Amino acid sequence: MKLSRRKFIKANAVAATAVAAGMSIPKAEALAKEGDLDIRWDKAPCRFCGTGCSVLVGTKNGRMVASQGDPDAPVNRGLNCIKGYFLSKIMYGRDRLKTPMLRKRNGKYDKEGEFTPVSWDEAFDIMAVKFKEAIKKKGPTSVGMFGSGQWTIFEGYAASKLIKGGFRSNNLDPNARHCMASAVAGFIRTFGSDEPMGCYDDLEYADGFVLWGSNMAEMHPILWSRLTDRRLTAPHVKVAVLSTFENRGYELADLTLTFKPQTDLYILNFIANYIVQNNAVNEDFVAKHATFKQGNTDIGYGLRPTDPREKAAKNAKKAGGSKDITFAEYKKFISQFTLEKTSKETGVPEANLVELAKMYADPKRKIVSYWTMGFNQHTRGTWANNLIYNIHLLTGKISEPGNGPFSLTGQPSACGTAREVGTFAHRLPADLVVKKEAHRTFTEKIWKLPKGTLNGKVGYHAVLQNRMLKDGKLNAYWVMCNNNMQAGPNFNDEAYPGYRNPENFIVVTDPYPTVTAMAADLMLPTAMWAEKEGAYGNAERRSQFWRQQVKPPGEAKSDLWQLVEFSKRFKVEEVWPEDLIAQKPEYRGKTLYDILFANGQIDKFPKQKVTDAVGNVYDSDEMDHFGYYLQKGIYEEYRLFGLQGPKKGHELGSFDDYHKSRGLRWPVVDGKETLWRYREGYDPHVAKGSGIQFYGNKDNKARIFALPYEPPAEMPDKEYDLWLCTGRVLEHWHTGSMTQRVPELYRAVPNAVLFMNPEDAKSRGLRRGMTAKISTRRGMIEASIETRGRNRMPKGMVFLPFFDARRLANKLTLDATCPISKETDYKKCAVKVERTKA
Amino acid sequence: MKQANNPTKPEISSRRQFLASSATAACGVALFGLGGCVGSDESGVMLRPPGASKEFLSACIRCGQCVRACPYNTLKLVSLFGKGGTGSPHYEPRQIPCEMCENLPCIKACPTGALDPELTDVNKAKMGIAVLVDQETCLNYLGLRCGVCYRACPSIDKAITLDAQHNQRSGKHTLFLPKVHSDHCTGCGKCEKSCVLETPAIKVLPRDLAKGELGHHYRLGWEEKQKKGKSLIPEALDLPDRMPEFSPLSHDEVKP
Amino acid sequence: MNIAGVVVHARPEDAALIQAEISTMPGAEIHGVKENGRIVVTVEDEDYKKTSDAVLNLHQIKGVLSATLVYQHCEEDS
Amino acid sequence: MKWLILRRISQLTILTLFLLGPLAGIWIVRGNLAGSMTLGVLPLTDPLALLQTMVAGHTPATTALFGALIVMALYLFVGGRVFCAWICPVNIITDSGEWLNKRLGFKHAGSTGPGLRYWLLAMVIVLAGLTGMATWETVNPTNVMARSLIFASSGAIWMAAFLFIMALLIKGGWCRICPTGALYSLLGYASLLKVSATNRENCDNCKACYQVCPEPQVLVDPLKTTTISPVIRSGQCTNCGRCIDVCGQDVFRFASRF
Repeated sequence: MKLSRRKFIKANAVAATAVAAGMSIPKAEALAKEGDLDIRWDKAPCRFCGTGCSVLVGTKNGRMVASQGDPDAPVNRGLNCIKGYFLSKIMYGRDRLKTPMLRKRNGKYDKEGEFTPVSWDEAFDIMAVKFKEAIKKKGPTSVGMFGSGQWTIFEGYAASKLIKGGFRSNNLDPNARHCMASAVAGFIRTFGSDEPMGCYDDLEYADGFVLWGSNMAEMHPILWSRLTDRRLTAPHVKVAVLSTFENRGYELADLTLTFKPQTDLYILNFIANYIVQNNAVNEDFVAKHATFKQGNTDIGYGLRPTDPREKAAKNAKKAGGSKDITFAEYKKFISQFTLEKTSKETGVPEANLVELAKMYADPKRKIVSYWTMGFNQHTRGTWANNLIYNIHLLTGKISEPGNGPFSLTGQPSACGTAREVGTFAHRLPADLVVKKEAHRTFTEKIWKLPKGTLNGKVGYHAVLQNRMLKDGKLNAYWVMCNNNMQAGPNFNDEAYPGYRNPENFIVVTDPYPTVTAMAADLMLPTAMWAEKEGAYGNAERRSQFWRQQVKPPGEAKSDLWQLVEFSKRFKVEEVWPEDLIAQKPEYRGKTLYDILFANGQIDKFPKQKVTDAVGNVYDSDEMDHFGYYLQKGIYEEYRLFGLQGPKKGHELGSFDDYHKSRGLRWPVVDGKETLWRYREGYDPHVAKGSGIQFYGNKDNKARIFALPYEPPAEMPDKEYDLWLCTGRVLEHWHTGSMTQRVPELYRAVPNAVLFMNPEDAKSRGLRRGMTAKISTRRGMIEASIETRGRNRMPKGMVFLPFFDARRLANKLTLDATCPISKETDYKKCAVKVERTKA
Repeated sequence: MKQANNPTKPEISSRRQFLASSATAACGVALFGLGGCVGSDESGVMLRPPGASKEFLSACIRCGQCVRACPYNTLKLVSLFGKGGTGSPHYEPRQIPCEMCENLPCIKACPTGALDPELTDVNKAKMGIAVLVDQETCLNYLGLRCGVCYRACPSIDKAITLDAQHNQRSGKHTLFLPKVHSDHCTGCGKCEKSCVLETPAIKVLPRDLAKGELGHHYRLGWEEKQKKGKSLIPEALDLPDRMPEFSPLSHDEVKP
Repeated sequence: MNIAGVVVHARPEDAALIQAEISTMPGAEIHGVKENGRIVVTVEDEDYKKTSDAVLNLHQIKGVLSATLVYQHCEEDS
Repeated sequence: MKWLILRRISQLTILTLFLLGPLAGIWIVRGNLAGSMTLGVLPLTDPLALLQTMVAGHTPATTALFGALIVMALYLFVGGRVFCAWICPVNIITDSGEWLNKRLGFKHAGSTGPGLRYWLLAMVIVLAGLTGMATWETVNPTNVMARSLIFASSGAIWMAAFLFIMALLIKGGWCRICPTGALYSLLGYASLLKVSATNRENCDNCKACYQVCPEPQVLVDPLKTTTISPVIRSGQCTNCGRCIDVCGQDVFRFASRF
């Protein structure tokens, strides 16, 4: 019996309602049963934050109609936050882009033209012309791409290969630069290897949690729910929260420290000093597993070199430099961070500082430190990361259940895609870097590229890309899977002029017409989330795969399809110099597609049916189009980096295993996951009898860094007299391009409001609810004042969420970065708030 | 027409007619008015502007000045056939909640004092009270991390708190259960407005409809003790328990 | 498309009247009635706001003790 | 026609003043005929509405009391039922109903005596006391009409239809029994500005004035009884000036009561 969809759903409604009413309506039940049978359930990781909750998605007649938390997922056990609850609605916003749109006037591309629907052929034609023109005129560094920690692993890998291996430009950077770069730089600098040693299981083992600049309660809701449960069920557990304003985490906290912006550097050093002064150093651990270094100071703020603050900085060009010192020298260095001085500089009462230091110093208390953007988005973000490792190393509280420093990631695949496959401007897959010749050579070998194809110079990072666009040095630019015009700092001065620079051609691939897409010259519609096969890697090194559940709307094609298909437009002679081609004459006349993707490696898995354990069959649009299992080929080639590469400890399981599992934590060796790295017994790479080996560094030791306090790039002054911090709210994801299109979430939090201290408001003649003019040296917006609610601001500080496309918070922010990690500091700049004249 | 043509001498019969019709009409008006009165029994479920007392309808002349004063268009006048007193002001939180203006423009605009001018602190307004009417659909009760109502509350952590409870089902998560505290809830309805369910699980109800009342004979022992700072009765004798020398019950303060 | 399933609970003696009232509501349909006064109703509409209004309206019918939303389905038409 | 046009202008101006705020954002007057605030300084209150709340047990705030006193003072000066003829929007509807009745030429289905309004006024006040609220304000056509118009409520259409049909069927329509008008008419007995049949000796008994007068009973004595003053002292006179407009003999004019 064939039923209309409406009848099906109605039958479902009747059946469910009848059960509730305690009666039987057999006809409807029969119909509903028939209908229920064709809901197909399959797993997928949540599209949002780095927690990596798993959901089950229900599709019927080619549409995602339902979702649920996966009750068997180890991370979330069937639970979701409110964003995850609405996952099945994010793909169905009314304004989905369904066809490429090119700025045209009189039937031809024109930078000042109107967006006009075009075919994929026409879109790629003009793109290819612009990319070739740029490479011909100014060389490979004139093309670039801004990618994403929300890309699938396959997409990140394909992008890395196309830009770095194909176009020979390292100007590829992900939005994770705004998010994780300081954690990356910190891990590399201290341990020689990226990503946390611990995992979420720590949540059930620790006796204490310290949150450094992380509003975990709102930003990692499901992990917060686990942390709270640990706190509730084990009364001895203590939770400390540090922040520059009172956030939702304060409610649970046993100990709170509200400090003046940037002065966390004092607190971190004070704790180390306290540990030393009170003989709480784990001497044996330190002697065996750590060495000491003095980092360069006066390293500037990652601003344009012409900025007086950069000119004044002595070591702006050698920001990451350091020299070896002894433990004694280190002790002497930190002895300046006394309790009195720290309390005075941070504004935190002495008792709170001591209590926090005691938590770390107590040898019986297992401690996990969590941090997110408060640490990473920091002009000394790398330092802050190094300094927290110092504390864990001095006490030996690391790499074991319940002990360790753990950086929480903001994006679903900041780890899996941005970091692990090497989409940063300085990286290659599996922890390799472009600067090291051995790493380039190995990569060229796996990629079957002539020697010297890869560029050894680090490319333009996120903030630099915008500056280079403005300066006309980066001319063909592709933005994928992010909304940087809304998320990037100071975009009125830097990004927008760059996008609209007549010398440049800007392509933006997105499912929705975001602020960024509207500033582009060509918008490409993309398949999102479950409209394609994909894989994400969460913050605990867990890689999770999903199958294509539904078809994308209209002409939308996945980012992967776009990257690979676009490579067909380039003959190798058009992008490579003759001496490279001469090394591999068989490449002559071939396209980048032939060389990069149809290379005998990626195209070796023939077309097959994608099925799950119960035999449901799934679409694979890319396989249909290219004629082979593209994702599998890409993944298996990428996997070679972990299995054969020069950096230890990056082994991944097989493609098919991931599809069967609910995610696996790498390194996956001998069919086993790794929960705690660097510790014997947990990590297969640690030699027997050594206990601990930080094998990312050649000497198997971690580094303890002597790093002082240095002031931020901009501080409140007479005119701009308040600190501005921008950030997120639970209900919306980053720039809101998905969550603002879910009516329920929009209703829940429709507008960004400026959180402000009531006295600050009063002294400016402002009342709660009034619209105020919020301005910095870089721009002005209007938003209404909120003096109560979820965030309580100390005097002198305001907080503004950036999800609201009508109030572009980040045009106010300064494009200062950590000079080592190049990550933007969104948490500190000077602002003034005034009454609007009305 | 007749009267107009001959206005000077109303006839006896028409005078009688006049009296009769007058009485009828008067009764009609009385009924008409009573009808309105009965209709306004529904005022029990209406949410009124801040400062409105139970006797609000005895004082409101329905001039609508509070509606005009409301900067958020929260307040509406009840329409002609609407329940709850035609022309009197009310609000529906699911449509537009009260934004709790610090300067209370609605009260200032009220000419009659139907909105009590003594109310100068909006936090003390008692327009209604939020009630979590459906725990079965509330996402927080299901263990999901929603809490939208809680974060939307202008008096967060006072009017709505989250009671953290162990999630038995998942074994490692927390249920954050929203709880409304009547002494701080003004009934502004931001929670009802923001609830992400199709039909909100939390709703604002008039206080007298929503609030239970404890028996006047009973005191809460723990509160009385806290108030006094010690037990209300002198300490009773308590002897130590006999224990073996190494008690398996003794344990470190910090779990190993 | 939006479809909601609602259990309407009425006093048994009012059930007939209430049924008549429900059947006049646009988009509402009665699928079954139990002698204890429970009525199984579906409400459908294209616009989710209207569905929820209709559910609320069920509450407003005189004699209805409760109207409980049991099933809710919402999607945009393709 | 002069006074009729002036009255229409006055009625529409008042409505426009109220509507300027919500429609054009020019807030000269806030509120409606039950109570309003002009330019933030001048409160006006409907004395009947206020009286009801007082009878119902509410002690009004000074703003409302002042408002009512100002209104009463004003009408003591220009004539109590000037409200009915020059301000109240119901007047336009009643007049249109009457006009259509005349055009169709059918007989009124009924009429009401001029005294009924006082009965109703008493009922309204008693009702407020009995019910403990301003019950009449729930249905009071005068205020409902003005409020629905000013607050753009669909009630305006229903109320207008009701009033129109009433005027079509019953002589004088709502305005002859309106308790609000009744209260103002009490003021009118003492008010300063009056219509006077000053040149009553010129009257040629054409009866045009009776035809147009909404309260023709008030004309009889001053016009015909030469032993008393020609001033129309009855509070039921609305000072509408229609008699002045229609009289070919120039009998009537506005004058002081003295």
